[in-house]
Amino acid sequence: MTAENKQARGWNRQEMARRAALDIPDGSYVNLGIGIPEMVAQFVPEGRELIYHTENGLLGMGPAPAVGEEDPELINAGKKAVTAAPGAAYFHHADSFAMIRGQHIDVCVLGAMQISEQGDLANWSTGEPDAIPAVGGAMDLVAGVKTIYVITQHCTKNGEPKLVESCSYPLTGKGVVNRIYTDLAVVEVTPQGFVAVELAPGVSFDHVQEKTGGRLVAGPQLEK
Amino acid sequence: MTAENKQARGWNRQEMARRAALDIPDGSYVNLGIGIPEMVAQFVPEGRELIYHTENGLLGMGPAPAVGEEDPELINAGKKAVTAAPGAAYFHHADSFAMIRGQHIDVCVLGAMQISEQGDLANWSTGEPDAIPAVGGAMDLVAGVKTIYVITQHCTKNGEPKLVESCSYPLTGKGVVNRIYTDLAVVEVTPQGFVAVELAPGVSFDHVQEKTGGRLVAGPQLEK
Amino acid sequence: MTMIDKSSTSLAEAVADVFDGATVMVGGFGEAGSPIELIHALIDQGAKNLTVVNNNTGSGHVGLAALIENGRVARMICSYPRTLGSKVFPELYRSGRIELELVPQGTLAERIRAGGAGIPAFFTATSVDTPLAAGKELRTFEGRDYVMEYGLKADFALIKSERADRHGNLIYNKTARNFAPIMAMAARTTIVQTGALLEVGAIDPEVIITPGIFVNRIVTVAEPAQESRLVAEGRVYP
Amino acid sequence: MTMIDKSSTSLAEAVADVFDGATVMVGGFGEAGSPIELIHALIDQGAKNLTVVNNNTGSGHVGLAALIENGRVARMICSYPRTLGSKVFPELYRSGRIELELVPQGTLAERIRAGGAGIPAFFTATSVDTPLAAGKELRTFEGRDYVMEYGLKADFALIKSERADRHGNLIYNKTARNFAPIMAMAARTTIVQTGALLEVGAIDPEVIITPGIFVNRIVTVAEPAQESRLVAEGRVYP
Repeated sequence: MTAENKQARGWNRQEMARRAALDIPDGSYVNLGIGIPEMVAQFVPEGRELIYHTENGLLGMGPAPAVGEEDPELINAGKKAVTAAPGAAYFHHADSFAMIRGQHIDVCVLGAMQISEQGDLANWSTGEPDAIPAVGGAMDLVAGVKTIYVITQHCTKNGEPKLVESCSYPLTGKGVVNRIYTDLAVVEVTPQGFVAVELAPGVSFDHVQEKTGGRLVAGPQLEK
Repeated sequence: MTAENKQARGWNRQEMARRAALDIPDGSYVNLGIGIPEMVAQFVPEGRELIYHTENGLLGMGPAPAVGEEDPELINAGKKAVTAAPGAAYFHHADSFAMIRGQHIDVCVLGAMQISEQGDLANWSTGEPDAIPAVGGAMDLVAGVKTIYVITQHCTKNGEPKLVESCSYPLTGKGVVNRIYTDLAVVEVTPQGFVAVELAPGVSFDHVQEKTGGRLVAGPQLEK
Repeated sequence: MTMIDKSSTSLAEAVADVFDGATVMVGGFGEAGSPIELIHALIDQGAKNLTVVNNNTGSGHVGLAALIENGRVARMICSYPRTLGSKVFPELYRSGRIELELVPQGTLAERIRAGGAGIPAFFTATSVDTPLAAGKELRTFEGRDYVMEYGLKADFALIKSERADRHGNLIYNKTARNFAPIMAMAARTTIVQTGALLEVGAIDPEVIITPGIFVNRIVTVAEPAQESRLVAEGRVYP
Repeated sequence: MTMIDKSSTSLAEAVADVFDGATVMVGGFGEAGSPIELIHALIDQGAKNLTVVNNNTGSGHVGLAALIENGRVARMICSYPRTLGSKVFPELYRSGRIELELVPQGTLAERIRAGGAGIPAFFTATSVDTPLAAGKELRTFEGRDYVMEYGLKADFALIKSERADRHGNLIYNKTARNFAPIMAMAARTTIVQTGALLEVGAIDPEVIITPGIFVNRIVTVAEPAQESRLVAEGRVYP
């Protein structure tokens, strides 16, 4: 597949973030994971206001500061410099995870290594014996946040599907993912398994199905 | 017993509070129960500084305000108006009881209905069927504070001993009391039971023993 | 430009959806922090068969005591229902017309905090070897006995704050803070009466005690009544 | 007249009694809130075989990474030992020279808070159905599974604050607050480096984050080093 083909047949990172942003209701409290999920904040539709939570102790996280304005004591969970928006509040780690565990955060957008038909998520470890295990707040987020969105490439760099029948990597949480935004499609995780609810421009359902490890159903939305 | 005799044969309320205050080490964090224990704060020996905790959310409680200066939103656990001393801090109830349960408070001085030879304390309910049960923070305090002092009359108004072999009233905590300051004596609770370590002026050991329900031993301090 | 605005136009609107049988946490320790205007609005609203969580049971015939006296409370979860001036609760309790779940104050606070923090149960040494541990699961950790206690959640919390902003960020006044921050965490819908509603950004992010995520509705009561004064005046609500 | 004065005259004095085999909680999330001068003083002091609790494992060859690199840490309790610029820990871990107890970040925070609050154990849904729940007690509450987790205490906490007073009351700066307030609660001896030591009463009682009861020693470090800058400069401690 050439670079040109690739672009024609799917969403790029910005577009995936923009598409996910469309689905977050006005006024939501949102936690954004590291990587593409962070970009969601740039694409909030006009007329909506979201409040961002970063688990290291800030509600009301604002955009990155201007170059030279970074404060090493004002960072996000990815340890990047951020700002505090008007109405922000600082708190300690136990209070921050009380917000998460106590189901006060409405939406969390995370990256993924694998997602199963049942909504199981694996995004912290390959389970390889020499890997340094590192989990951070991922397990807390999937256990505690009401709605979990995943943004991820549909396949790994090696072309392996990330949407699978069942995860081979160690789980982050079982049955936690609600929706998946990939470069190829928007996929809902339902009791019936993966349901494609939207396709990226130029992408066919058959193509998405081929790239999906588990069973994929075409949602009624695709018939329009 | 006439009032004159009574005064001659024991400490009054102020003196009991003063005597207890003598035993509280400099720099201690102290919680004072309602009643005579509250008076302890008036008798801190010169050169010592204690910091008072009130479980409704204030560390660094100061004395009662001047008449007319009361603030209904600045009260102690007994719901009386107090002040905030320099260095005071306000916090919510869960944080306040984290201080108590987490063994951060050094000394608590409480009232009592009964204390047993084993240091069991009963101070919240007579257990009578028509009594309105009310416990407040007493069970938390005896379970969490390192050193528990009790200030109490040696006997009830009816002349019944309050220091008993075993409590007949429902317990506040088991094996929690370290020292008892009564109108007649200072009594330590030891593995061997009650030990009188000091007698009020004009009070004989035999008299205290007679007024004590449990077994009372004369401490070596009395021989001096 | 601020769009998120949690302010309610009236006390009545703020409590309109409290339903019969709801669990309602009510802030305050004695009169300090008691959201008396919200309680009176709840009396006017009429919801009944409530389970109410508060450290006490009110005093006189106003506020929480009036809610109880008007027969709206089926059950109190409480540490100290026997304060000076509390006559309403003892009468109803003795005549079997109100239930009481007596909880040590620190356990009550921790259960509320746990409810808000997604902790279904925890262990505490408080109440071990006392009648209040009866029927509870006991367990030994490092040689000491503890009882298991459950997190406590509510459908609504009614609390009082000193200042709020439109996002629901709150600060409190002195010991009126008490149970309010943890009740705000533990309730599905947290309703706040505040002395002043400020613009977003007016409160320093370092000093906010309750972040707005825990707050749903705010109504301004610039000059709240002082419960002890109403009691001294012999007031009866309604 | 203030007699209570928790100030230490030097970093060395503040950490002098940290003993071999101690459990030491170290504040900070990445470099934000990392008490780098206290950590360096601990390296100079020489205590070894430590169990260290921190969200990460430091970066470069300064601060926490230097403590690890100098062979003082036998065991890390940590949620994320794999940050950018963290090379020291992975090497030691792969060669079996350091133990790791991996704990989800929120569970780590709650375990520390529980340790400080006298809660020996609690239940959380975090990590259920994952390898990190292996060997842990599972229990169902209202139809959902939870694991039991234990409170975590320490012999010492090393934390950084923005301002302190002589009673030990602390305020923090922005997201440098992170684990410090709960670690101060959970440690037998809490040692603070602060940007400025103020007189008692200088901090508004409403805005104090850590009341002095949780603090034992304070040492002033007016201009703390910035870890990322030291790392960028290639510094190696000592």
